[in-house]
Amino acid sequence: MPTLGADMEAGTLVAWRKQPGDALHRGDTLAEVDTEKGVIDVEVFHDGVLDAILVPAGTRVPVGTPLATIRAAGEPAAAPVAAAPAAVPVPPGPPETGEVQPAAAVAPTLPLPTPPLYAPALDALGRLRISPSARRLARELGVDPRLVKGTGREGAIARADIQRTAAGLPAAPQAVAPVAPAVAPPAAPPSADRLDRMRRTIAAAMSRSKREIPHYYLSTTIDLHRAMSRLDCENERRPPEKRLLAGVMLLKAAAMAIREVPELNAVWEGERVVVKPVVHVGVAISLRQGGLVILALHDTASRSLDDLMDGLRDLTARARAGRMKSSELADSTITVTSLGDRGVDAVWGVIYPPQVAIVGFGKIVERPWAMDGGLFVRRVVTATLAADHRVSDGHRGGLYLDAVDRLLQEPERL
Amino acid sequence: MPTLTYREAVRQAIRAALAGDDRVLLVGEDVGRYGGAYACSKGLLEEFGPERVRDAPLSESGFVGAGIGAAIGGLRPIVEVMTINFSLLALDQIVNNAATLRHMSGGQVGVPLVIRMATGAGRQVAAQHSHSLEVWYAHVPGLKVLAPATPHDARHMLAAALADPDPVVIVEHAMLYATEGEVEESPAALDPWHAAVRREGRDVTLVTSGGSLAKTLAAAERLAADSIDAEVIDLRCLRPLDADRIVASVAKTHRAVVVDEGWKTCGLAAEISAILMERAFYDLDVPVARVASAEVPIPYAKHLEDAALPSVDRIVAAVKGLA
Amino acid sequence: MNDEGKIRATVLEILGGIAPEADLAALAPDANFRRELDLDSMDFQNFVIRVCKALAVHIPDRDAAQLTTVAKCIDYLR
Amino acid sequence: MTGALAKSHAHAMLRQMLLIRRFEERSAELYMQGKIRGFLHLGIGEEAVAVGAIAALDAEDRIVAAYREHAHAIARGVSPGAVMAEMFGKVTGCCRGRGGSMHLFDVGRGLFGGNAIVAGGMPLAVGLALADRMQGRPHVTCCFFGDGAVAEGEFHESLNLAALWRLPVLFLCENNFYAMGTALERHQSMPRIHRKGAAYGIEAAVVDGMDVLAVEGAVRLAVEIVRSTNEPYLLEARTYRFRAHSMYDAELYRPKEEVERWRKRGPLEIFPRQLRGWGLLDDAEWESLERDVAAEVEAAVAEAEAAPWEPVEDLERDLLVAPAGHEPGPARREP
Repeated sequence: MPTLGADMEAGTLVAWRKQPGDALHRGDTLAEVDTEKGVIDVEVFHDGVLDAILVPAGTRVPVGTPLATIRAAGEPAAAPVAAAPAAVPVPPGPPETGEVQPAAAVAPTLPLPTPPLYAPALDALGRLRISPSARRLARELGVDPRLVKGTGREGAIARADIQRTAAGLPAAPQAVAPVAPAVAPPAAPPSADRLDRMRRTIAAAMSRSKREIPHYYLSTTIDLHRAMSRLDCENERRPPEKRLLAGVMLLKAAAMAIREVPELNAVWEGERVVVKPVVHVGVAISLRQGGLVILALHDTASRSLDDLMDGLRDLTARARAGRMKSSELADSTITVTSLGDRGVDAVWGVIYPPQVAIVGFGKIVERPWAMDGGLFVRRVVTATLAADHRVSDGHRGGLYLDAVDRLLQEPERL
Repeated sequence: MPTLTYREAVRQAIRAALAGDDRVLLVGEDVGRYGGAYACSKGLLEEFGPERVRDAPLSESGFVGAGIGAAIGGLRPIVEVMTINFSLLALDQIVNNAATLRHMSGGQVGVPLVIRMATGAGRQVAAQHSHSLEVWYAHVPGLKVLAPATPHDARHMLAAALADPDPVVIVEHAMLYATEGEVEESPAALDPWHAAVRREGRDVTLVTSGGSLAKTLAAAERLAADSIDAEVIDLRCLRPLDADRIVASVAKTHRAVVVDEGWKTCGLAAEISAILMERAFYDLDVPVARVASAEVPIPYAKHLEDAALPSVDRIVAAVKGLA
Repeated sequence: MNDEGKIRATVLEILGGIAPEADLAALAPDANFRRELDLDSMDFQNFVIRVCKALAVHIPDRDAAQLTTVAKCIDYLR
Repeated sequence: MTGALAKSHAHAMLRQMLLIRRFEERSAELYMQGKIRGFLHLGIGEEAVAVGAIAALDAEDRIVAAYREHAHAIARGVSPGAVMAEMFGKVTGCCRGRGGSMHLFDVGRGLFGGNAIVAGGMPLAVGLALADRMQGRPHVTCCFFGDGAVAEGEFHESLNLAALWRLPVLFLCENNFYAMGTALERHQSMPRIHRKGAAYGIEAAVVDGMDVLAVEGAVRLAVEIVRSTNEPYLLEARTYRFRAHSMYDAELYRPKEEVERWRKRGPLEIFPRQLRGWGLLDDAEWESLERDVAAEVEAAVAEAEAAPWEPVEDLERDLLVAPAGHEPGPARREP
C-alpha cells in the first residue's frame, strides 16, 4: 500500500486492474485504492509478472502493507504454501518518475537565511519521522501526528510528544478528525463523507502551512494582447478537441520562468530545502461540488503547449472521476492556481507544504492599458506569487514574476 | 540460606552429579590432581577416583570427541574445556558431531553430553585468553547453551543440563568464580531454559547475561538516581533465547539496551535486536541500542581492557542516549 | 438541419454528463449555464467538443464563446 | 591359513565382496543420471578390508568408519536397499535421507557412522571404548580410517588417549596410498603407517588389504589381543582404490600403469583364484553368485526409486529430544 503523502495512514483497495499471471510493465496500473483524496491508481514501477494478490478488493489496510507479489518474467510462480510475507514497508514516498538524476544529488542545498521556526518532521523522502510506538499511540489517542512537534533526534516524534499533544489539545472537538475514526458511520452517503474527509485533509495542510510558513506576497499585471491574439488565431484553425486554453500558456510561462529563480522550485526535506532540477507544476484542479486537488503536470517547462493541453485535460478528467495516480499527488514542485474565466481579478495562494511557493493567475479581463503614450484596450491578467520567506525574498520573487511577464510577451517561444 | 562462592557452587554441583549417577564422569585438563584450573573440582579425584575424575592430555579435539563417543556409548560425561578460547580446537567435534548426529542419523544417535568452559575477559590475560564466543555455540541448532550468572544458577543448572538427552554447553564467566551469592539448598527442579527479571522497571529494558549482569544492575541503580526505572533481564539461557520474556518487557518499557561482552558485529546483541525488530516493532519508541566489547582483540593493559569492555558508564550513557 | 427538440435534448444530455449533480430541469433556457453549472474553461471546451461530435457540426472558436445559454445554442445550431 | 576354511563361509565373504562391487558400480551409474547427488566416494578395489575385518568382529562390537563406507555398511548387514535409499535421499534410507553416502548409521548393528570430516570419527571411537570399559562391556570398537587421516591431529590425540587410558580400540588404517590427490610419501614423513603405533606403545601390524583371508586372519588376531589386554591395536591394511577419489576427479596424480598393476591383483581376482585352486569354487557357482547379486542390486535400486521422501514438515524432527521451552518463535503475524 503505497504512501501517497505524509497524511495518509491507510487505504481501501477498491479493485484489482491486473490478475495473477498478467504481465506488468513499468507504469501500468495495478489496482485502485480509495483514500481521503479519492481513488488512486497504484502504479507498477518495474516490469515483471503479477505473482499473487495478497489483499482482496474491499479491504482497508495500513500504509506499507504488501498488496501483491511480483515475480520476474520467466520465474516460476511462488509455491502456494509460501508463508505470508512479513509486513514489508514499501519504500516511503513514490520515486521521482521521469527524474534521471536523483534530486538530492544534483540540487544545491541553500544556506537558510534564518533558523527555521519549526520544520515539519519529515525524513528525506517526505515521510513523517515518528516512532512505530508513537504512531500507534497517536492513532489510539486520536492525535494527528503531523501537528505534533517532535523532540527526538532530527525532530523525530516520540510517545511523549504524542502524550503531551493529546493532553494539550483543547477540550473542543479536535481541529482535525482522528486519522482513522474508530467506526466510520456507514450511514453517511459516501460522496458526502469523502468530501468531509477531503475537506478535513486540506484544512489540516492549509492551517499548518499558514501557521508555520512565513509567506510574502507579490503581484503584477501582465498584458496578454500578443499571447491571446496568437491563441485566437491558432484556435481558429483547430477543431474543438485540439484547441488550446489560455490557462495552458500561463502554466507553461510560470514553469519556464523558474529558470530565472530556481529556488522557488524546491521542497522542504526535514531541516533542509532541496531545490528540484525539474519543474513539475502542481495544477490546482477544482472538483465538482467543491474540493480541490493539486496534481503534478510532469516536466511542465519542456513540454509543448499541445502536450500540456492533453496532459491537463487528462489530469482534470481523472481528478474529477476521482482516479489520480500516486506520482501525480506527490511530485509537484511548485503550485499554480488559476481561476480561469470565473472568479476575481487576483488570487493570493497559500503555499502547499512541503513546497516553497505558489503562483496565482486571476481572471483574464479587458482593461484600459497605457503604452507608448497611447491608451488601448488590452486583455490582461493579474499574476501573484506567495513564497516562503525562509527560502526566497521579495526581490527574487519580483524577478520571477517579471520573467513570467516577458515570456508571455513572446508567445511563439512557449 | 547459605552463601557460596560461584566456584564452590560449581564444585558442589559436579560433586552431587558424580555422587548421584555412576554414569557421570568429569574429563578435562587438570580437573583431577590439580583440582581444576579455577579450583572447581578440588577434592573430587580423591573422593571419586581417577576413572571418574579424569585428567585429559592437552588434546581438546581428542577428549571432547571422546566425551561425545562416551555419551553415545551410554555414559553422562561432563567435559571441562578450560576456557572457551581453547574450545576453538574442539569446534569441529562439537559442531559436526555433537550437534549434528541425532538429526543426521535420522534420530538413531543421541549425545547426552555437558561441556563446561570459562569465558570472558577482565583479568588482563590478553586477547587469546579473553574471548567471549558463546554466541558461536548459540548459533548452532542441536546445541543448548546456558550462562549461569549467579552462584544459585551455577549450583543447580548442571543437574538440568545432565538430565537433558542432548548436548549442553555451559559458559561460566571467569570473573564470576570469586563472587558470592545465596544458594537455595535443594529447590524444586530448576528450570534453566528461561530468562529471569533481576530488577523490575518501567522505562527501559536492559537485556544481559553471565559476566555482564553485575555491571548492568549497577547501571540500573545509577539510572534510578536520575529517575530512570530500568528493568534488568538475565537471559540465563543463550540457546534457545527466551524471546517471549524480552518482548513482553519491551512491550512495557518501549526501549531496549542489550549488554553483551561479545563483539557487536553478528553478536548475541544483534540477534536480540533482530528479535525485537521482528516481534516488538510496534512497541519500540526508539531504536534498540547495543553495548558490547570494542571491535578489537582484548588488550592486556588494564586501562585499555577496561575501555574495550562494556562498563557501567557505557551502559548508562547508552540508556540516556536513546532518542 | 437538426430540429430544435433534438438540439435541446443533446445539449442538456451533454451538460448532464459534465455536471452530473446539476438539476437540469431547473435550468432556464436563457440562463448562463456556465455560471449556473459552474463550468470552467475546460468543462466548456469539452461541452463544445461533444456538441460538435454529437450533432456533426463545426463551431469556430470565435462563435463557441457565444454559446452561453441553451437558447443561444439552439439558435446557433438550428 | 589356519584351520579348515568352511566353503559356506568363503562363499559368504565372496558374495559380500561381489555384492559391494556391483552395488558401487551401479551407484556410479545412478550418480551420473543425477539420482544420487552430492559427494560419492567408491571403495571399488578395497572390498577385502571391510569384508575381511567385519567378518572377524562380534555382532556387539562397534564400528566407526569414514566417508568411503558403503562396503562397511553392507558388510555389517545394512540392507543394500536401505543404503541406496539413503543415497537417493529417501525416508526409508538408513538415516531417513539426512546423511547420504558419507553418513551411513545403523546403531542396531553397531555402525556408528560414516563421517565426512577426515579423522573426525577417531575420538568418537575412543569415547565408545571408554564407555564400554567403564560399564564392564567386553566390546571392541573398530575404527576405520584412511592414510589421509594419519596427518590429522585427531589421529595422534586418539591413539595417545586410547593407549593412556588403556581402551579396547582397533585402529584399522585402510592405506590406499593416496589422500585424495596426494600420494602417501608426499604427505607422510614416515609412510609406513603401522610404525606410528610405537610412538604411543601400541602394538601394530600390516596386512595385504587385497587378500580377504589375510585381512580376516589379521583382524581376528588383533581383536583377540585387544579384547584380552584392553590395549588398543593399530592394523595397517594396504589396499588400492581402482576408481577416482570421488566422482569428480581426473586422477592426474597417479599413473595409469599403477592402477592397472593393482587391478590385476584385486580382491575379486585373488580370492576366486584361491577358491578355484582349492576346489571350493566352480564356474556354475560363480555365475549363480553373479545373477543373485545382480538381482539384489536391482531390487535395492527399485526399492530406493519407489521409496517416499521425508515430509518437509519433519524438517525439525530429531533435532532435540526436548526443545526446552522456547525455540525462537516465528515473527508475530502483524495485522
